[in-house]
Amino acid sequence: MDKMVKIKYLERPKLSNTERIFFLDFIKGMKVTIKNFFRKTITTAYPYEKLTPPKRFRGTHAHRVRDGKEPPSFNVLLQFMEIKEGESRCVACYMCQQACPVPTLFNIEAEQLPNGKKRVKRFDMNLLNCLYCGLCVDACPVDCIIMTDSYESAAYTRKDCTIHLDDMSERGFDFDKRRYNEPDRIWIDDEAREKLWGQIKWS
Amino acid sequence: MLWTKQDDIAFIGDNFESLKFVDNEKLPYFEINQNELLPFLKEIKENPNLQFKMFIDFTVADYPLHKPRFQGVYFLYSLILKKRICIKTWAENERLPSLTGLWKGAKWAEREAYDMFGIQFEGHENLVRMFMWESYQYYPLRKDFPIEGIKDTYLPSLNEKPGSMPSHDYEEYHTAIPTMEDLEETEKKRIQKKAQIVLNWGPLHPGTHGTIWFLFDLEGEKVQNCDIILGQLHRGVEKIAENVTYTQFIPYTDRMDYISAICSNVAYVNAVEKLLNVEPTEKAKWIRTMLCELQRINSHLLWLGTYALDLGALTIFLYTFREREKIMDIIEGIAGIRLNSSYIRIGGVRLDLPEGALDVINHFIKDFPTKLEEYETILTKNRVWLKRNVGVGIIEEEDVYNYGLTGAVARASGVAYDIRMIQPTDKYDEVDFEIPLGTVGDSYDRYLVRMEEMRQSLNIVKQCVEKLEKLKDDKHIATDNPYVLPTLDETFISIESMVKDFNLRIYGEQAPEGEIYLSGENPRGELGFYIISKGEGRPYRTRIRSGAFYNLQIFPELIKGRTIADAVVLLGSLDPVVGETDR
Amino acid sequence: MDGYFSLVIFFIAATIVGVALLVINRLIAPKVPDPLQDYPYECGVPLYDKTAQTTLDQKYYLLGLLLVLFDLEAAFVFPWAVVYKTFVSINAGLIFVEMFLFLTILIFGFIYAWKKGALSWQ
Amino acid sequence: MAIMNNNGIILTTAEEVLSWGRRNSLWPVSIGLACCAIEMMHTAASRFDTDRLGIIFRGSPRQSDVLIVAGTVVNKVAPMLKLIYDQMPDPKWVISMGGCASAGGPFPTYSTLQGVDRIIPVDVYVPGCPPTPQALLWGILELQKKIKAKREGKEFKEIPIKKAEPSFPINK
Amino acid sequence: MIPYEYYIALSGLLMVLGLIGIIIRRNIIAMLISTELMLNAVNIAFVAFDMKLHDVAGQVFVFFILTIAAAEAAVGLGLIMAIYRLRKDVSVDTLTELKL
Amino acid sequence: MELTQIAFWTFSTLAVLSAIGTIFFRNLVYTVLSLISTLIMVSGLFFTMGAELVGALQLLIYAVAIVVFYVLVISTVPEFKGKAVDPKYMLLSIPVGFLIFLELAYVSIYGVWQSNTGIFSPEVIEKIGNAKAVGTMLFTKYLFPFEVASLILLVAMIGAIIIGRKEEKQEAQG
Amino acid sequence: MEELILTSIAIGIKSVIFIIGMFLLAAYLTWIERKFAGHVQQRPGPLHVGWHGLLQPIADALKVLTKEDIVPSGVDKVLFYLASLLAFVPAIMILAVVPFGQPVNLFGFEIKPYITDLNVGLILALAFGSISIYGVIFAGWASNSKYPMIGGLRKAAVLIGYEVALGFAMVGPIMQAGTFSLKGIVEAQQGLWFIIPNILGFVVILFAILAETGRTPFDVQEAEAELVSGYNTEYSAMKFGLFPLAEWYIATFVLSAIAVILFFGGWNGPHIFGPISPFVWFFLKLAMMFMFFLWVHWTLPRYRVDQITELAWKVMLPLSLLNILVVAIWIMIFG
Ligand code: SF4
Ligand code: SF4
Ligand code: SF4
Repeated sequence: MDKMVKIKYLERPKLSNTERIFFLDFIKGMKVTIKNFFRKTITTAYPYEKLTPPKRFRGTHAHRVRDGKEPPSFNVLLQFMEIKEGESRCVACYMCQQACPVPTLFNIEAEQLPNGKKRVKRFDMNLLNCLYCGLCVDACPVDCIIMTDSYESAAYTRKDCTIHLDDMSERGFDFDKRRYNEPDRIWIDDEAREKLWGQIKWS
Repeated sequence: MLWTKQDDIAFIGDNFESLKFVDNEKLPYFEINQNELLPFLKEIKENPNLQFKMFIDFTVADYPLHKPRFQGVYFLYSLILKKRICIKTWAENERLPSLTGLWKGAKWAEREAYDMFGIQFEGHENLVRMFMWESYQYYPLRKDFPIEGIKDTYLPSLNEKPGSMPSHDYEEYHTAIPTMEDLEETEKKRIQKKAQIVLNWGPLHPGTHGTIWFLFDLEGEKVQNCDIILGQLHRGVEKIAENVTYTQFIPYTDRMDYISAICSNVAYVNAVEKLLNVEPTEKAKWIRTMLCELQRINSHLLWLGTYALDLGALTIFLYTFREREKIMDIIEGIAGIRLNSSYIRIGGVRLDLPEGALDVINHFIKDFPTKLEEYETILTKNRVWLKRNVGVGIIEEEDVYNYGLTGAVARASGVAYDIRMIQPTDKYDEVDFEIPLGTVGDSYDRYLVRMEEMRQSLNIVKQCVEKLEKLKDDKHIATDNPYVLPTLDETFISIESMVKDFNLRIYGEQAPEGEIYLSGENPRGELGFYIISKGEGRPYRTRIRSGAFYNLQIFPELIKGRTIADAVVLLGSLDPVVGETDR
Repeated sequence: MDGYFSLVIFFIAATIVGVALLVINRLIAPKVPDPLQDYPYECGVPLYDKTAQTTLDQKYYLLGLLLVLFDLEAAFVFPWAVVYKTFVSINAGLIFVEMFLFLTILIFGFIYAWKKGALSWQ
Repeated sequence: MAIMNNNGIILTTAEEVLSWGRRNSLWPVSIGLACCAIEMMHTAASRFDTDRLGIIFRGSPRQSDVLIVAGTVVNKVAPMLKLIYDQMPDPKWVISMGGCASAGGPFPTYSTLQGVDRIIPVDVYVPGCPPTPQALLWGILELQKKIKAKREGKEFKEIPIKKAEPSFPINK
Repeated sequence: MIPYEYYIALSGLLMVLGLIGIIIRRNIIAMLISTELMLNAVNIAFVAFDMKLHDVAGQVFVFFILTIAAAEAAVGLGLIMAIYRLRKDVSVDTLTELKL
Repeated sequence: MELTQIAFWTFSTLAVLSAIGTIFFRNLVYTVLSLISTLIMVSGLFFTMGAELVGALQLLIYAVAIVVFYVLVISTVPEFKGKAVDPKYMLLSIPVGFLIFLELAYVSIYGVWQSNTGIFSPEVIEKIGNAKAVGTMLFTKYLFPFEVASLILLVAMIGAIIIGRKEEKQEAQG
Repeated sequence: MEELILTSIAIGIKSVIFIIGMFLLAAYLTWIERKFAGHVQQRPGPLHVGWHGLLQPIADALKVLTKEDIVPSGVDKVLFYLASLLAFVPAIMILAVVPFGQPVNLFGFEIKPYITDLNVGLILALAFGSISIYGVIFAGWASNSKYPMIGGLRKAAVLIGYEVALGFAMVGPIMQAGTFSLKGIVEAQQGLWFIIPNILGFVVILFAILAETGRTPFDVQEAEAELVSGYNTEYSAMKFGLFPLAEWYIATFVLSAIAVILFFGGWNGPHIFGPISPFVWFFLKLAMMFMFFLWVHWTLPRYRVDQITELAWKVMLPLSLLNILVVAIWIMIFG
């Protein structure tokens, strides 16, 4: 296909004398502002009304738990692991850490149980060093580590910004309960977004 | 192809004995001895048949085992041939001749090389540190400098105790931090007071668009002399690039030009794909083009808002942010994060477009022109706006080449330099758009050009949406390529994918040895990536040619003789983003 | 006279309120010294010039000059304005011409200043 | 604080009122350092509108109460930030927005300050890269809670910036 | 009613103070300022006479004095600016060539 | 009348005090500040004498315009700050000042106002208003000086502009 | 003597009531401005502090009153404090000469809705308005810091330019009314409002008020993007609080009142609200005026300072002189 790029020289608008004398430029501008004055506000009054992040939102990390919806790869790896129903799916493969641009933010420890199986003992993530890039999610072979829609993670100390195995599992469980079956749509809270966008006709 | 080959300059070749041509497939370059460099560059700049007048980039690569150790790399662009040229030269005794006599644009690039590698430039007027402060002792981009720096300062946290921290987080020793005296020395080195008073404008100032530090030598309110201190956001991105894999670097490109994250992503990923010989899928290309243009609108909106805010039109700022919010919503819905989306992956995009995305974008396309109209009503013909903008900061065409200005700044001066046109990537060669050009080159033209660009971008987005509606079932990432990470679904079911994923994650994309320079048209100008690969999983050197860095360079020239009030106009119309200038 | 008396009282009251606010502020505000607390603000960087009171600028002299002269002119116009209406019924031409002359002479000066560029800054 | 030293009932009420005033009129310094600053601007813009909560951005630190450190603090900016912090009148608070400000974030490099709490005391950390406006607002609400609970200004701490022996040999 | 003599006395006092100012200040601006004091003294006297004589002519003269004061300030400060630009100093003692 | 007395004494005391301040403050900014204070007090005195228009104009022209002029020049010229008072002239000034004071007193008490009383008695003023009275006088009897005043202003303006801008022209040429 | 003390106490109390009232009003004007700005920008403005943010001004005031009071090094302390007083007191002094209506009889007392009505009220208002210029200059100069210095001088330049234009523009109404008394001017407008021949003067006054109160397009003195916060950059706590209070709210309010009195017939209007209708009319007009300024403020970009002064001298001053001519001829023809 040949190029269709065109070049266009821009005209420079000028102020005519009528506009100058009667302040038409000001008046037009002020008309716009007053028009907006009577428009509805678009504000989300945050603590009172909250936007639901889209399903793809990359918020605080979480672990999916073993709940019967695991991908096939998990079942393959399960034989080496000791994971009970409702526990984190993590198989301590360290892939997330490998994939992460800042690997030091992970602190994963696994222990060998007497029966020869492995168990994840510790899974700390320091969210203060995370880029929220989602590479770890893409890397996890068992669909364990995910990123949830939780963002209210401000804390008073650095320590509280580190997440641990148990609260990650909890968050993951909670997230899946709420949103696992949601379709992969751009947003889910259309009414809240309507404020900003107006009604959108979905095809 | 866009690169100058031997034949193109054969007719002057005989005059320079040491000129060597290396015909790499990806980046053909010339090599020349240091002593012949300046005459050669002068020749190709001034030869009427070549006219390599436009300065693109200069950088240095460090080869510790080679003697001499440093290699300077020059990129120029010819207006006649419409081609770039790459010239390399070895720096004997860690010295190189300065190019500032030929191109003013080389000034900062050379200072940066001095700052990062410690190379001396003969004939440079004021060779001081570019990013680091004056008493900093090291040259960070040298290969033997550790990425985390030399930790020699005891600097514990004030409200955290080491014991209470997770072990992997916290060290009490820290790299050097300048004292106030260091900073004072830095500022005194930059500018010699000639007029009455030297005013620091920035870095932590609401009007400087981030942390740029200006020194104005004022006579009354008139700026007699000006210098810029950069490096208040120098995060060492180029150093990081050498230490992470190609994929892992993608999120960092977001954080350079954080206002147009996707554009930077695309520019980088395109360069890497070229290096790795990966061809993204059709759909991915369209998605990229669409998101790039959305992002361009987004970025120009931020520019318009802050520009208007700086000029006192407080409300426009909020209006543009309303529209930005919409684009951010779209990007959040598609990519998952509003700002630094890291959505582009090598070989495609991270996830397929979600359901409903195109509807929303369609909606946006319909809605946006009326909003744009509103901004124009308030601003374009407003007498105050005209008074503040017309005739302020006129950039001549000659200066555009001289300083290597790109992007809207160049186009406002009537230079049709647009990467989307001269080296189209993705689907830019299949969409229909116009390149707006200014006629005078003042701030007002830059304003008009950007406003027009928004319209054109919208036009492109429209075409992309139409196309994408037809491409519903295509794949969004070319996972069959050995360098492309498999998607999650593939990993879950096939063991080969899992192994491939494993290998790529751990060893990185082992790119074939070679080099590449590829650029993209960022909203702020040409964003070029010069990547040297040595066949490892990580790049040997990544140089980022940032548009804003070069665009900002003309600021001291423009502000001379004007007032502080004009400084905001000029800065706003040059539209730098510090994340990109400092990297 | 009473009117002015109220004015003075009002002035005193306003001053007292103003001072009281400042004093209250000083009394109840916390005073926590920080090491660089009283360093003059200049975007967070060390000062290049330690003192700022060094601007001598032409334009302020000229501005002051214009202010004085034109304010004086206004001072002459004010009494004229007050009596204008009464005078108009008596001798319209004279009072009009008088002021007209006065203003013309000064407008001449104004035009001179304009021509000399005293009105423009750059 | 003069009237707050004794602990009579009236004074407690006064304290309560003052604390109410303070937490409902937090004026941050409008200083943006990097990407997070963009989100900070979005927080102030129409969609999230901090003005609802009485938060308006001031240009000068002398008139502000909160320092929202939004973005990467590189070593070169550290003393400047410290200066800005010092120039703010008490009582003052610091919100460290985003990973970079809190702990160096994704830039464990030679030029980035690994957490602003090394130079100024931080009250609230907001993780995220960048935190969404909602997350920042949540952080601000947390700060309001903190002010309510504490009811008094912060204690002053001398900041030790001293050179120490390098932990390993320098190669220049 | 305050006797007009009081006003006259006050006027004299201000006049003298202005004069003293002119004599003892070594700075041209300060001297000009002292002149303003003297002009004010005159103003007071004029208005006081008016009060005594039931006339308003004195107040009319105040107008003219204001004019003179303005002209004096304009030209005086203009001279000072010129001198300052030449010599970067406005102390009388250094301006010896202006003394006869 | 109590009120006028109080007013007179306060205003005059303050006026004298500020005048003293004016001539003795070393810092020129304080000099100007006390000048402003003097001028305001003098304007207050005008009001006590019933000269409303003049009092108001004293505020507007003197206390604002002229002094702002001084302030602008002072605040823009750093070296003007903190020039000393020279005490050796002190000795000279006191006798001279005293003599002049005596002379003024003599002239005031034994001379000038032996002239006729005018028509503007307080009652008349009350009726037509001070401002109108002054205006009428100014535009009838003192018409000629009024026009001359405009000439003075014109000359002052031209002169000041020429003096004030001389340097710049030279710079432009050179 | 006793009588004197009694009257002074009475006046004093009245003054204090006026001042406090003005304070409260100004505080709520901030609320109005924030709400207005908010809605212009499609956001609600203060919302959660009190019902619809009604307690917001109180919270702000409390906070400002209890901030630490910093005096930077190198400043002239006396001037530093004096400057904020000098900005505030003259601004509120204008209030004293502005009448808000005619005296009314309530429960047998005559209540005057003004402090005083003077024969030279207008000139005094003008004079007080211009005295506040010292506040600005001294604030900038005393701070010994560069942004305040530049900001202060800029503001001074603007004030100077528009002060003259303001003075001349007021001449038209004075000519028509034949008095400086603001009350007299209102009374002279029983029939036709003075806006009719004075339209040019009105335009000039609009611009002048915008300039004097530092609102866009003339807010150069605290152009955030250029000068951080202008002449009050170094001011903290209550010292700072007085500046915007005086400049943005009290001055805008009072000058709007004067503009209404000069051109829109003050409290004249049909008696449709019973005995309080003069107040209603006056405040209605005043509110419109104030809103107009806000509206302009939140729409336009700002001029550069040299453009502002040039505008003042080269456009506004000739316009106001022209206005005098027009009015003079008008009076000659229509009497
Ligand atoms: S989101 Fe990115 S930075 Fe964060 S843990 Fe995952 S891979 Fe690492
Ligand atoms: S990649 Fe998944 S399974 Fe492996 S360590 Fe990380 S979270 Fe666990
Ligand atoms: S935390 Fe992330 S978004 Fe914020 S400044 Fe750092 S890199 Fe940018």
